[in-house]
Amino acid sequence: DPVERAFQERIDDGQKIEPKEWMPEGYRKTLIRQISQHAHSEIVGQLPEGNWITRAPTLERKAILLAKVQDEAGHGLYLYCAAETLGISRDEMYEQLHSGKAKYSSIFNYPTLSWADIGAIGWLVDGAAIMNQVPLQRCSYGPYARAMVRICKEESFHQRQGFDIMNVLCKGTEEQKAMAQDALSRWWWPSLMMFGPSDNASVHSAQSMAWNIKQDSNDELRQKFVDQTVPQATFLGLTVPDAELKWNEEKGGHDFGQPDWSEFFEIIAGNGPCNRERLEARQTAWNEGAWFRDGLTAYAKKAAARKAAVPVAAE
Amino acid sequence: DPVERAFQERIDDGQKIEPKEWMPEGYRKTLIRQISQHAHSEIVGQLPEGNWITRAPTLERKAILLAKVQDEAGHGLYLYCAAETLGISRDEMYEQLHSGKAKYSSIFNYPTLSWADIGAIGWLVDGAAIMNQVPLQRCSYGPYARAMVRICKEESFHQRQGFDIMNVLCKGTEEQKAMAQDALSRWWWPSLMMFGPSDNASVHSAQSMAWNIKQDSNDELRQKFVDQTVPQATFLGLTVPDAELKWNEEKGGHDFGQPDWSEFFEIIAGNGPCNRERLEARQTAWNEGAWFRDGLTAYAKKAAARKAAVPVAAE
Amino acid sequence: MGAPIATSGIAEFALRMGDTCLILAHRNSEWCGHAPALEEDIALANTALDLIGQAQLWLGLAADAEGRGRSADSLAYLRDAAGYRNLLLVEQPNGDFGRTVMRQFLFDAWHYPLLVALKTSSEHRVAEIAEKASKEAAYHLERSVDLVVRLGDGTSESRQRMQSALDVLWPYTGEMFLADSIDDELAETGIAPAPRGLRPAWEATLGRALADATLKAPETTFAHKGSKRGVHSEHLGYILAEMQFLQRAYPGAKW
Amino acid sequence: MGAPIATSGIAEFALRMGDTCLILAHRNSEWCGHAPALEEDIALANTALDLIGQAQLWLGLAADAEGRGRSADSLAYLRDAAGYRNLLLVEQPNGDFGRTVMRQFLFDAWHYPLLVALKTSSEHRVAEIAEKASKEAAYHLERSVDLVVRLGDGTSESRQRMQSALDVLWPYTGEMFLADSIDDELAETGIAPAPRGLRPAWEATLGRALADATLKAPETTFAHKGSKRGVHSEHLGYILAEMQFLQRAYPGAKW
Repeated sequence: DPVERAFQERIDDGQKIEPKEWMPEGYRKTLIRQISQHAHSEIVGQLPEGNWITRAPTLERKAILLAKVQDEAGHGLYLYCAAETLGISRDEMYEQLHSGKAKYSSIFNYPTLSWADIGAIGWLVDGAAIMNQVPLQRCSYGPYARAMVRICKEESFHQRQGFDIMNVLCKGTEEQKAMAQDALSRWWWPSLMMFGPSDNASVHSAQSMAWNIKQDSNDELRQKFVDQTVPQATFLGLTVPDAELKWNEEKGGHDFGQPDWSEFFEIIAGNGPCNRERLEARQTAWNEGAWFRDGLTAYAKKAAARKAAVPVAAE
Repeated sequence: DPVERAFQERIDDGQKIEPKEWMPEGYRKTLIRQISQHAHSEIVGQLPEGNWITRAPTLERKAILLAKVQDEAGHGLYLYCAAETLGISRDEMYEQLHSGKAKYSSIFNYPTLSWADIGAIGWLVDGAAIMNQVPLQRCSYGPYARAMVRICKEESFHQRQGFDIMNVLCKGTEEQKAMAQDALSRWWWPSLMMFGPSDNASVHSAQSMAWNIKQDSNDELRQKFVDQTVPQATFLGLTVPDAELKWNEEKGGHDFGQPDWSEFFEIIAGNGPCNRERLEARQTAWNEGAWFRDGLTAYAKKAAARKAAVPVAAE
Repeated sequence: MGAPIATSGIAEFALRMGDTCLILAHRNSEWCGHAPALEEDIALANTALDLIGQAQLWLGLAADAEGRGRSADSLAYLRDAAGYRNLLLVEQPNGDFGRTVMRQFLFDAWHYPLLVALKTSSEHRVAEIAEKASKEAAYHLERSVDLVVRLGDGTSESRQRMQSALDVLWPYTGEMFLADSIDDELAETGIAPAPRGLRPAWEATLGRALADATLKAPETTFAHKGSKRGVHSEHLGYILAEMQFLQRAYPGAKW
Repeated sequence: MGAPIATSGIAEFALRMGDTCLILAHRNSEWCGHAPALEEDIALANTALDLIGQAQLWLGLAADAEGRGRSADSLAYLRDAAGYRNLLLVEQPNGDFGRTVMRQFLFDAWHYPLLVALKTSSEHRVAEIAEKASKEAAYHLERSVDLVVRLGDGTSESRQRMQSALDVLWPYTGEMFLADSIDDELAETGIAPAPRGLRPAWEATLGRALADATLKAPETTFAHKGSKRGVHSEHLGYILAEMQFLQRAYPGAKW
């Protein structure tokens, strides 16, 4: 197919694809799935962190956390808009989320159990997210690439804030340090899972790479994450909960153990610590907010009708 | 009317009136109003104290408070049963409570704001209640009198527990003592109001006294309460918030100021600190429990039908 | 810190302002991730953020003015309910989103003209805070008027919910215009306007907005009161138990 | 106090039992004054009282066994969530009354046979507590079976609510039958039965009751876990913030 070939050549040439342009159906569908899943993750991701806003330990930390969660809602908004340029509405995407058809990042099915978890999420989860997202700033679909530029800037800010929380805890009382270690112990493996299973196991990777909507293999990114994070843990004086972890001089990176992938697949299947609660929270927010959205819509119609009626009345 | 005269003579003679016996309509109605109002007070009274069960400061205090609130529910049950002997159903009484037609003691429209309030309620509110209720153990209506015997025994136990809470607080830290003083300051006047306005202002008193369902005047009981309570406050080292309070050697009792009766009538009219919340709590409990009660009723019918069907099937 | 502070009433005034901002921010932040539309999640978080920022400024002033070595954080995290001075209105539960919107509106319609008046306070730190906060409050008010109008004049359900919110919250508004001796002193020294003086502007805002919203203000004049003496509703204790947990459970720790 | 205690596992076992009783009592007591019928208010308070009493005994034993000078109260009031060892099941929110009844039933059906087995514990203080508690638990189980049957086989709405409660709570039941090394040690020394050994009795009780109730146990075998390591759901932190407020806010005070 020459059209398809031309499309691929533009991508190989590093050009951006824009909303009104022709694109293969598979490209469109894959992007919709990927972007909406990312948007849903931002939205659901508000919940575990939002869980500590009312309990943040200082006014300053409370403001920072609130601003962070607000940023996440903002990221959700950009991403839904980016996905909408591909011909799907936000309401359709919500419907897919609420029915369980669409996924969101499994990491948000873990609970936040102490204030240190807020630090660990910023440090590890945002850290892993950035590693996934930085290359996407150069991806082939224009609106997605541009959304990513904005998001990555904020995410790296969040990651520093998370690390700062951990750093203060690790310099604090024995109890605080234990809290930080406990958080690292619980969030380490789920963070490694964020890059997905080894690419051998992943079906869509090759095509997505050809389309330049995925640039690095899951394993490469995971290696990069481990290599970046381990020295930070050392700096904090914390222990990464992986007995197999050690520096491999030859490869210039760490050797490390594999996460429990059965846990990963269980969570994807709905059996995570908080799957039900996260989904219920979003469904409840949506369903109980129906009257609110309907009210605004009804007002907008009335207002439009009134506006339209004015000249008639004046005639 | 000779029947009515004979009825009055039996009362004057100190005899008890029992459910199946003839009684004047006014007697019946007054008793229904009085007993159901008392029952409602027990039920609504669970709320201000229930507010501190989950926050009670020790396991022992938690158990004691829980037992107390349970006793109140039990009192409500006896009293509803006593009222039912007069020909009104419990559901009718609930309906009157939920619609706002029936009243409950205004004291429960004040909030419980600290742990000391739990002490103050036991000490002052139960103290005042006992003063009202002790004579009712000898009232003319049998089921009411017998319910009162049981209730008074438990109430005086509750009052001692309340005083004990206050006593421990007053021997505690400065903050605890301030908490106790604050509670006394807030609950003193509402407690005095529990006896109702001066009898001059009360319409039903004379008839109720003749029927022996009220024995002492509101002012007599209030005097008795003040005389009993002031030395207890002195013992605790607390200050009764009444500038006019002083011992009157001549009358052998205290002179004291009048509560703000406009506040009393405001609360009766629905404008108290917690009127809306108390009533909403009861309405919500009732409405959201409809499915539960319906379920039990449906099961009972099925079970009865199954029982009835068994011999038929066996024939 | 630094500059001298005129009267002892300032500490109390700053507490009242700071606590009110803090508790309303707390209530708004409870919605985080649960609002009926993504735009509302963002807007509510924004309002909460502004209010926390204002709370930090007011409580910082209160701490300096009382001069007992406390900080904005220790005031926020280490006082029990009886020490709190926030308006009863802002501690009321969120209810449905309509009640939250209505609470914010009733507050903003008071808060904005108060801050405008405070810009000319004789106490410069009060004036400075008001200068910054009034810009934020102007935006909050604009937004809450807009929502009240649109939801009031929306569907019959949205109107009924907004009317019910107004009815329930109304008795908590009277307190905003009541003065005690501290208010009198603050008015005399030109530090803050007399509370009753704010009523005409509040009523004018309500009059316009409620008319556009097809809502009707209740006729009752009953007003809950007590917050200026630390007598709150039963809700505040639960807010503080949650908010203060870490500071209480790990005394002296740095975060 | 008094008699010597055999192994270190006892402190941990007593904590698990005590915390589970305490947190379930807390959840039940949240209903106080809000139950759908007066008789239920009384019965729930009664169950909560029994459970608080048992919590006092178990936590008292835990305090003695660990020998660190703590008391039942300091264990209850001064540990953060990660130190708590209650089953995840009992910290789940009350939901509607049906969910509360179902939670109690799923717990009682495990609790009662456990206590019966503990009556012959090799550790006499464990046996003593079990002797007393098992009588109470027998009554709790009788009552919760009765309610589950009547509500399950009641109206279509009550059945649907009970089935939904069962579905939601089911994944929290598996944890009751999982053992860690402490459980193994306790079983070996005859202090407590192996957790998996309790499953047949539990399943038999459920089989009968659910059949009578016309309810169906879910088929999933997924089990939430973590409480034995102090890894809870997000709910426990809120429970403790409320429960512990006074002890945290007024350290060292007597009540």
